[in-house]
Amino acid sequence: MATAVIAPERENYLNQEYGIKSWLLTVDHKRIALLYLVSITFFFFIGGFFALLIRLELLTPAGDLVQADTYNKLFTMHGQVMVFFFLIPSIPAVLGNFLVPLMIGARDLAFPRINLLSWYLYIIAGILMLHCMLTGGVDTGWTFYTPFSTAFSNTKVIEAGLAIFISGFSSILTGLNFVVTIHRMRAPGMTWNRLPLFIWAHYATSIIQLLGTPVIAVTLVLVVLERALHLGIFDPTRGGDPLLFQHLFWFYSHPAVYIMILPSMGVVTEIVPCFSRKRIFGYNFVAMSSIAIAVFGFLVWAHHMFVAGISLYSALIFSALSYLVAVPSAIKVFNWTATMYKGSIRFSTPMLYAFGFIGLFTMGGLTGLFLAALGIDVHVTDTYFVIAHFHYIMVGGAVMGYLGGMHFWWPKISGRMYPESLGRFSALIVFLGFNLTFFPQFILGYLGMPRRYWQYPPEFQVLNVLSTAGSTILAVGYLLPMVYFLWSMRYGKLAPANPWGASGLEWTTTSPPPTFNFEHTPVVDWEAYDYENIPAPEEARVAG
Amino acid sequence: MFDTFPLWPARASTTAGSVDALFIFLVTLSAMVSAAVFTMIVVFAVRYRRRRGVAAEQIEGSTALEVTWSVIPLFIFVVIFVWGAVIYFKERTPPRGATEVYVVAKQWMWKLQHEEGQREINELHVPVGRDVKMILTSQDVIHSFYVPAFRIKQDVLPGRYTTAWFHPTKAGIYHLFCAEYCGTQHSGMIGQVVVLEPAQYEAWLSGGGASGSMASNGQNMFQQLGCSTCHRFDTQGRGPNLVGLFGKPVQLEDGRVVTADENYIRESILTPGAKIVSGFKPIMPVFQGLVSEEQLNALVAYVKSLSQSPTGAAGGPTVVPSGAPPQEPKVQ
Amino acid sequence: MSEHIVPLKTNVAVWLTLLVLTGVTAGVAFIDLGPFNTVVALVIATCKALLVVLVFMHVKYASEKLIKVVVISALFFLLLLLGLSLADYTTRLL
Amino acid sequence: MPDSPVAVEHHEPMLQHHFADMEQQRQASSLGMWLFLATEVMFFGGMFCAYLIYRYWYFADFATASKSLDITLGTVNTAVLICSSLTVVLAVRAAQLGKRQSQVVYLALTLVLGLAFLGIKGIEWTSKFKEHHVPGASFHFEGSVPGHPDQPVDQQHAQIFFSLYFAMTGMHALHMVIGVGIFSYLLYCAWKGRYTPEYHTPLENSGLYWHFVDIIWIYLFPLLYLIDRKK
Repeated sequence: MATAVIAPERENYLNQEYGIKSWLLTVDHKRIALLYLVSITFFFFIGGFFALLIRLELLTPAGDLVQADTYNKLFTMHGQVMVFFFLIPSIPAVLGNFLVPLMIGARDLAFPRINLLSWYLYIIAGILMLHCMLTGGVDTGWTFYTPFSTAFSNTKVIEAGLAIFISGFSSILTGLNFVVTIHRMRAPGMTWNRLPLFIWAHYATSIIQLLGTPVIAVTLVLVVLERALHLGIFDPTRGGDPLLFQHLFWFYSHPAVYIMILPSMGVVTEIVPCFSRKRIFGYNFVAMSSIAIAVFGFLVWAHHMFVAGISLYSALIFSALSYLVAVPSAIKVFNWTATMYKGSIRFSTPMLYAFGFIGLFTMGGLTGLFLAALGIDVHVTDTYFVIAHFHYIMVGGAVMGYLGGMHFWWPKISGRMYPESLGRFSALIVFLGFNLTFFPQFILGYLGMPRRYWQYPPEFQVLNVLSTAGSTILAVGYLLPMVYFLWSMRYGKLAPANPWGASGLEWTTTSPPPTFNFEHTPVVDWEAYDYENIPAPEEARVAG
Repeated sequence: MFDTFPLWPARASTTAGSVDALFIFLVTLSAMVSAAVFTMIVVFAVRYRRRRGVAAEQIEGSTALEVTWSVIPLFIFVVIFVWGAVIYFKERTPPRGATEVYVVAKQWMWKLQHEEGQREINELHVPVGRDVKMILTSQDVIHSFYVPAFRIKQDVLPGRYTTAWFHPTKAGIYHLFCAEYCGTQHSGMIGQVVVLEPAQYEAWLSGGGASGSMASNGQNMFQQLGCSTCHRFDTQGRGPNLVGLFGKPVQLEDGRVVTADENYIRESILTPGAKIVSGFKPIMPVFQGLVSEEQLNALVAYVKSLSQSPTGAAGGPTVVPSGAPPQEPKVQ
Repeated sequence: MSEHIVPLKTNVAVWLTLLVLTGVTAGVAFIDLGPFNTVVALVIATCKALLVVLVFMHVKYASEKLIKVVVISALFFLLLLLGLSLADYTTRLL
Repeated sequence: MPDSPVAVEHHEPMLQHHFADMEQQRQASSLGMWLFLATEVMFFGGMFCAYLIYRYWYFADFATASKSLDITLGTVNTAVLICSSLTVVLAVRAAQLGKRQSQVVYLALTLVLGLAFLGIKGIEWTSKFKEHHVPGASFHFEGSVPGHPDQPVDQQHAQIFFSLYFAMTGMHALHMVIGVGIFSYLLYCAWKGRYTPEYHTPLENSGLYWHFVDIIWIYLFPLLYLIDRKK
């Protein structure tokens, strides 16, 4: 194979300087992205380890692997670590940090030092969370429902609350950085409708991060105050209302699920056009649907509380609004599918992950319609149906999108190509393992198995055994990419500037890019996704 | 080991039928939409896979298509919303005249008490074919009363009543779960709902060690705690006349009008200062902490029995207010 | 620099208005207006806040509209939180 | 915009490397500050929501508890904060006009007024502490519901009012303390003459922050102090 002769190792952001200090005190958005990559991967495997323990416990109806309290701590910390320390930062902090300046032709984010502060806040929160987990953990569920969390739990609720409070600010600062960068630092000619839709998705995500996260910050402050000073804000025996906590908590936590899924949608919206060699279908609708998801996401939070005791009429209002928020997601799915029409589709690893994403996200979104229907929600909320629904969106959607994005931009990040066949194999394993893990849980949910159960009636065992089997396959599927990504850092083929023939400013600079991203500030005079005048990569080099 | 391997929950109540109908409709709808999307992806992937010399044809998009696949889902969603809301509305409005069961949830057990007085722990015996309304409260944290076979679930909040109801249609033994995480033994806080044929139910009822119906227990508490000194049944007592109070609107001192439901009676017993009936002085002592949940339930049952028409009392002996003839009470 | 320098007179005028409004809102509280006491207090507070935002924080003179959009959207989402949670509390038959 | 090569010579000392010119840098930091203020609006918004719900539920008890707050101190405090807003505006204006001396004077005045506010707040809280109105074990509130001299206030509802009172004024006071810290740093920089008509972004952004904290108090004062003052 004619490998393009790569000039001797040019100076780029990786080899510009070495040493711990050059990494820990860097203000280069690309290095901060790698710092985030390492730290969230660490937390991803901790959360995954907890998940495996939970699944092992649920192999048998009786509670015979761990005690009840330990199991309660396992699912609580699985939830908290995965939500606050992996899903929310994953794509924005890693791919977003790396690519937002590159895609809009800027030299760096608007506030590089604040970007580093955001990582340090994340690390401080992470260390506090690790300390909390190692010295006793917390057993309130990731939702911290009162009055259990404020009055009845004797675990380290204050410490976990403070850790998540600090990680919230890391998320706010990332959002703030992105909004200002996208508004103020676009290269000349990069108008709003020439922006890659990855940028639109991150713009919408940042709106939610900015306007939602402070509310959970203040709620956690009130919980910590109530627990430390025995106030009565959420304690019903002292005049407080536990439902007020749920309102304030879900006001953030529902938009937070859109923080987790929107970036993955952005990633898929970049991958599908590239591997179909086609312009995205309906650019404006896809862009506007991201913003619509961000705004409508704030209208629907009480659909988590239909049986919690809220009034009948407000339940009707929130159910209707929840159907409103489903429409933009449907638009996106249809547009991705329509993009493939009359394309020239290649089945590289990123595209396989994109197929997986569209399929699983469609099923996740449709089961969301079940949960928004009031009659069905009464039966299936707080059961494994809900667990399956949000894992289809989070693991099937967000994590698939994250892995797809990692494969798609890995040549740009590391300057090396990952092994293609291994990549496809891991995509297949993840898809199979995922479905085997979570589809049985839909049936379990409708059968009525409640969530967070340490032991369960024997008739649910078969489906739980299937789910546990699937989880082991899924674990292997996730380990594979980490292995061959590390392997490719050393032995992977050197990556050219644009291995996929993709459109976007990040592919016009070298791989890996120089510290200041571009030799000369680019001037954009072409429309987004103009694949008609980008040559597809020669067949020879990219197998199949 | 896998003796039973059900794939569909038992259907043992009227709401179960309607919930299943909507569920099956949604499953078929989702299956169709998913099938459509998946087949389209597979067909496009195969039909338009990369072939030498065949370039992709750029398509900008079509607003007409975008509008159609926004508006059509919206219509379908409206249909689903209305259908779900109708079921929910029925589930949240218990029918009149249902037999009442007072449920007290406590960290990791269910204490149930029938109107006729039977007390049960983690078990509920109900006859087929009669509406059962549950009045739920919790002594500590939030629990959730969940019977999958009846498709009903209702969070049980400490400090107030929540209600749920069902109409059992099939005899049998069904699971009772706690569905809201409540601590260590959350998964141990389970029980059984035993639906009996009416004949068997009467046998069980008589066999049970009923120490007098809740209303009669409530009446004893009413005398014991001295409520009858102020709440007399002729009209000039220092407290409002409670006969015929339940379910009626009550005019408050600060102008608001509230309906006297279970929560109003409970709040008026525990924290009387919250809502003062107009024309009365706030002299009622606070009973918060002096009355246990069971005693409170008995008092509420007694006050409710005062307003049931003398003949219509469901099952329990009719309680004729002592002394005063039951003339039409003047409700302010 | 580029953006507009607010004349001293305007600043002092706004300052005095704010002080007067503070006095007014404290004084009005003692007059019995029934339910309107709260409404009046909030209206006065909103006027004061608007004065501070428009004049003291240069939003009126700022050239680009983006700052106004940020301010309005922050208030919109705040009212969303207050309004929709009130939807539950006002219709809850406690 | 000229095709500026990467290694642009820094003719302006305060221009950061990744910005094209000072105007872009100033606009970026101003937008960043306003977005931060939007997060602060939502942060205090959560507490205002809790306050709104409990005021709707327990209006009578809230009114009585609010009557126990010292209204003169509250009004004086509001006036102090409004004056500090004026001195901040004048300090920013002095920077725009390049008058270093008046910058230092106005910033010093702002610091004095800020500390005065915290002082008055301290007085109010100590008096609350003496009257056992601080929520916790020793909480005890004497008072009767307006219009019913003989009906005592519900202790728990009064305790919720004071929990919210201390939470909101405490968080506001914390923001004041941070403000005072920032402004003493600004005073030092202004004294060193770092803020010129071309570059005074830190002063401008800190001014926005200070005005925001003032607006929060403008709403806190009527909502906490003036619930129902009429007899």
